[in-house]
Amino acid sequence: MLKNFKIILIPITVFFLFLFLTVEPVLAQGGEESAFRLERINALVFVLVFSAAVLLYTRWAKQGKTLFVRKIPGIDAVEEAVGRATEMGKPVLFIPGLQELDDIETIAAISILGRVAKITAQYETPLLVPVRYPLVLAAGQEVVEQAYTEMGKRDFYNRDIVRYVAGEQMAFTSTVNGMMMRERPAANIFMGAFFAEALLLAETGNAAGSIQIAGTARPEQLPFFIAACDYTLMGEELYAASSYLSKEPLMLGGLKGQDFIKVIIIILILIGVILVSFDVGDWYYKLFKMA
Amino acid sequence: MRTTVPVVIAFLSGLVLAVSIFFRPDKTIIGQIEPEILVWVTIVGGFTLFLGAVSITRVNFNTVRRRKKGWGYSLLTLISVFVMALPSLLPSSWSPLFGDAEGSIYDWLFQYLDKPMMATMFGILAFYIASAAYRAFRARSAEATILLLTATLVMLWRVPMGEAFLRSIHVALPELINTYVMNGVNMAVQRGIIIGAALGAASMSLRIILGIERTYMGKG
Amino acid sequence: MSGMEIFVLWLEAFITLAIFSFLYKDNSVYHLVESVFAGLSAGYYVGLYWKSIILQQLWEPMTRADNPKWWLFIPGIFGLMMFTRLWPKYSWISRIALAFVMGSTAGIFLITQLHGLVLPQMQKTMLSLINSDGLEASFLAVIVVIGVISTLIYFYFSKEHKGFVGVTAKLGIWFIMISFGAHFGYTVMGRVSLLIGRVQFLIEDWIGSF
Amino acid sequence: MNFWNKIDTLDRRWIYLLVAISVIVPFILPVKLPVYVTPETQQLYDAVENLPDSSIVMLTFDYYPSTIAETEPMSRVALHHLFRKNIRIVTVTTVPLGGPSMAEQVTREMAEQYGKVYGVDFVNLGYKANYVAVLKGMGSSIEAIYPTDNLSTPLSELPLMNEVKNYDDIDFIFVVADNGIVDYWISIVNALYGTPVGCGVTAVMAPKFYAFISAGQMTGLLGGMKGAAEYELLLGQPARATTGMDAQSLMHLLIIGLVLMGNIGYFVGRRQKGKKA
Repeated sequence: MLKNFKIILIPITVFFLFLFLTVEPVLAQGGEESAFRLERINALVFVLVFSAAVLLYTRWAKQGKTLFVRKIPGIDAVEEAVGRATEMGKPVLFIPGLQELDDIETIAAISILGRVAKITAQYETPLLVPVRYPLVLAAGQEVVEQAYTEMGKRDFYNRDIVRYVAGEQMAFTSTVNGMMMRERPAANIFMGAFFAEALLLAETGNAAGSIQIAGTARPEQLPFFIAACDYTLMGEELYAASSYLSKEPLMLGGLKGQDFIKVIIIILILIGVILVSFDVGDWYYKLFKMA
Repeated sequence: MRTTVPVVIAFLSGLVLAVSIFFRPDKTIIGQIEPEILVWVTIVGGFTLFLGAVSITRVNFNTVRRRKKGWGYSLLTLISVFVMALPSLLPSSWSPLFGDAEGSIYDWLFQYLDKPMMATMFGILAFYIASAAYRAFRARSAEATILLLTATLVMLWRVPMGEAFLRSIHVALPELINTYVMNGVNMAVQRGIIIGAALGAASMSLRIILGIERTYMGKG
Repeated sequence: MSGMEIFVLWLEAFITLAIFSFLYKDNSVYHLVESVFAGLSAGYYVGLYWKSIILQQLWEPMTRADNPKWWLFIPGIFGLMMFTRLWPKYSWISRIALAFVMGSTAGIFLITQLHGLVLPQMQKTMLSLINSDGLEASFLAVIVVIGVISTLIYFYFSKEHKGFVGVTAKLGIWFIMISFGAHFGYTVMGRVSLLIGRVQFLIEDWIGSF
Repeated sequence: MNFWNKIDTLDRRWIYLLVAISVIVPFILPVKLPVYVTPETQQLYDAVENLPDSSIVMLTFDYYPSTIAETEPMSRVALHHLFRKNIRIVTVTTVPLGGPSMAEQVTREMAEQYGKVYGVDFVNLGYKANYVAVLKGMGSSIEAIYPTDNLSTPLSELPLMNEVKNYDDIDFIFVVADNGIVDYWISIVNALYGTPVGCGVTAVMAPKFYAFISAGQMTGLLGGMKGAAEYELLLGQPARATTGMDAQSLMHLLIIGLVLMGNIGYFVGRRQKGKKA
């Protein structure tokens, strides 16, 4: 682990050198406005505090401090669902959302896929991962192959586990719907960014009699997942899932850091409400201005 | 080597982009980097179009070659991919059927096959929304009851007879639903979920930049 | 109507009915349309990416006569690295390109989520409870503040939902259910009008043409 | 197994059948469910009704083909009302895909019915990119933004456009939109130039704009197919929205009915289980 920190230090140095070189000529020009966006200093402070909190908790975790995280029912259900699929001898279907890899929700989904693939590898349960974008295909193949190799089940890996199905949203949906009715997966896991197809997929899966677990950060699709799935991870829980499933203390650090910031946010909002209510909060209100 | 290089690349690209937002684009090179890198990401994604085509071809070709169940359908998919893709890659100066302008094969297939398919898939949503409501809106628990009552109330409000009915209970009832349910509770909850999810996304991002989370590059 | 128009009309009607038939049960006509749909849309994206990305964003800016963006060869190389995936032995090279995409995404989201979402959403929640606009506005402000905070507490992972946290989280889930119910009921209308559009096509345009 | 037990475990295909029936029947046998006019629709209707003869109204086609089930009926009611009152119309669109051709097609079709002449009674300006600049620019000079109309005729050759230089010559703006452009019609055009703006928007967007109505920034609002149907009622010319509205209402009532039946089935089922145990 120490080795890794050295790796990180080198680029930081390079980066700051680079930064210096680009800022310097601009400062020399002299100008009415500085090169740095001073008006965004609030965001910078916020990002730094946030990062510090996450890193601090991660460090404590590494030092062996036990970090408590409550049970999250939807995530616990993932393992159960794979177990049921194994008993029934039927596949598990995993859909990492319908966005490209340049959406953080998709990255969260890919990371959860890595954990799920380990479980299916362990039980030797067939896994099906249809994807809509080729970059997601590449990342998905990478994590699944890795998971199977790590569990010593390379023989069960085949690169068509993760397959590109169709580029267009509704073409993807119609193909996956057909897949659900024909292959009858025992469990469907939907994680990531979903749009109008959320209900189309979940309702078909329900008709096919599969156990369904969904997770998305998009509030507008959550009602439909809740109506048609057995378990739904809402918003933040999607991002928590990969840490939680990994069961590594290091990963839980991030979760604890988030919680710490959440408490701070609640306190800041309450202070704001009180100040604004008594009409003395103008300066405070402006501190949170997005520029 | 196989893990270190990707970790360093992820760290560098992440850090540069995170920092660039704090610099003015017209004054610094670093400030201009953000839009440039976004184009780069798109370009990398653009190259993968062949990987997608290879994947879909391989899966379907194997089905056809081994005469697996339903191989006819796979053959159809294969043909469709090429009928659509190939003419669009050829320059339109060769024939008006090539390229992607109006009158090309690409455009015709999109207009008359793809579009109605999409529209019909959207049409299926109305059926599913009814069956999902029927099945899920049961008063099994306090939470489920709240869900079903609000959904019913809002559905009533959205059609003429329902709205008239609500107005007959109290003239201001539709206004109240709009103010307190839609703009009050609904907005507050969306906001709470957005803040929470944003924290989750930010912490995920931080883990990737720092190489703590690297499932995708050979380390679980 | 010309022969072509009639053909197109019947084709669209066939597609519409074939897809709706899935509602009864999965069948070979649906499977046929679905297979064509999947193939066409994959082909469509090949054409789209080729033109809008490879040609327009890479090739043309890089090779144009005045002020060429020569540095675009860097993402070009990253893009080519993706092809090593076709040879398992070298596929690790593609991880470099993947790491670039993931790192960039992470860098952008780290800041934009905190700066663009959390800060303004916090700010907009700082509402005056003692409102000059009257009691109604105050009441609305109370609902919003309680709603946001109880939702946030529902997502607090560090404590079991017991005691004070438990009560607030319970309130949070009630608020969440009201919101989801409202959203569900509200969306029905838009979805139904999409179906009405299809039915209008079938009845007025297609059957109407007989 | 009695009736309520069956209801509790109903095959979903029966539900699909009911949905299909409730959407198809109104087209064959119009049920003509009562439509009630909401104050917002009435306000828009009155605003147009009270315009003096031969005023000039700007009508926008700010929507994509995907939402025409909701938005096109609004354009049609607006055109009916305006042409009927001998009001002259200038149409614009901020949507590139389909916007200009839809405006052209619908406007000409309606003009034929009322015997109106292009260039004298109505003009279609078409699409220009960068909507903020377009909306602002038309405040000083429409001709600077649109040197020609949609079919490339110079504005100077169109008699109507000789009377219209900027928003000052326009008495009312009737916006039909399916996207965020509405905010700009209010925050730029109404706020800076004071021309009254009335809107027709999709059902999903509508509630957001009640705040504009109560603040007096927006003069009347049509929400979705329902709004269009109410306007058709006021005009006394029931058309597609009224038929569509029957289907909408039936669907909502069907879902509410299904939820009710489902719950009765569920409780009856639970009670019987309780008795057996």
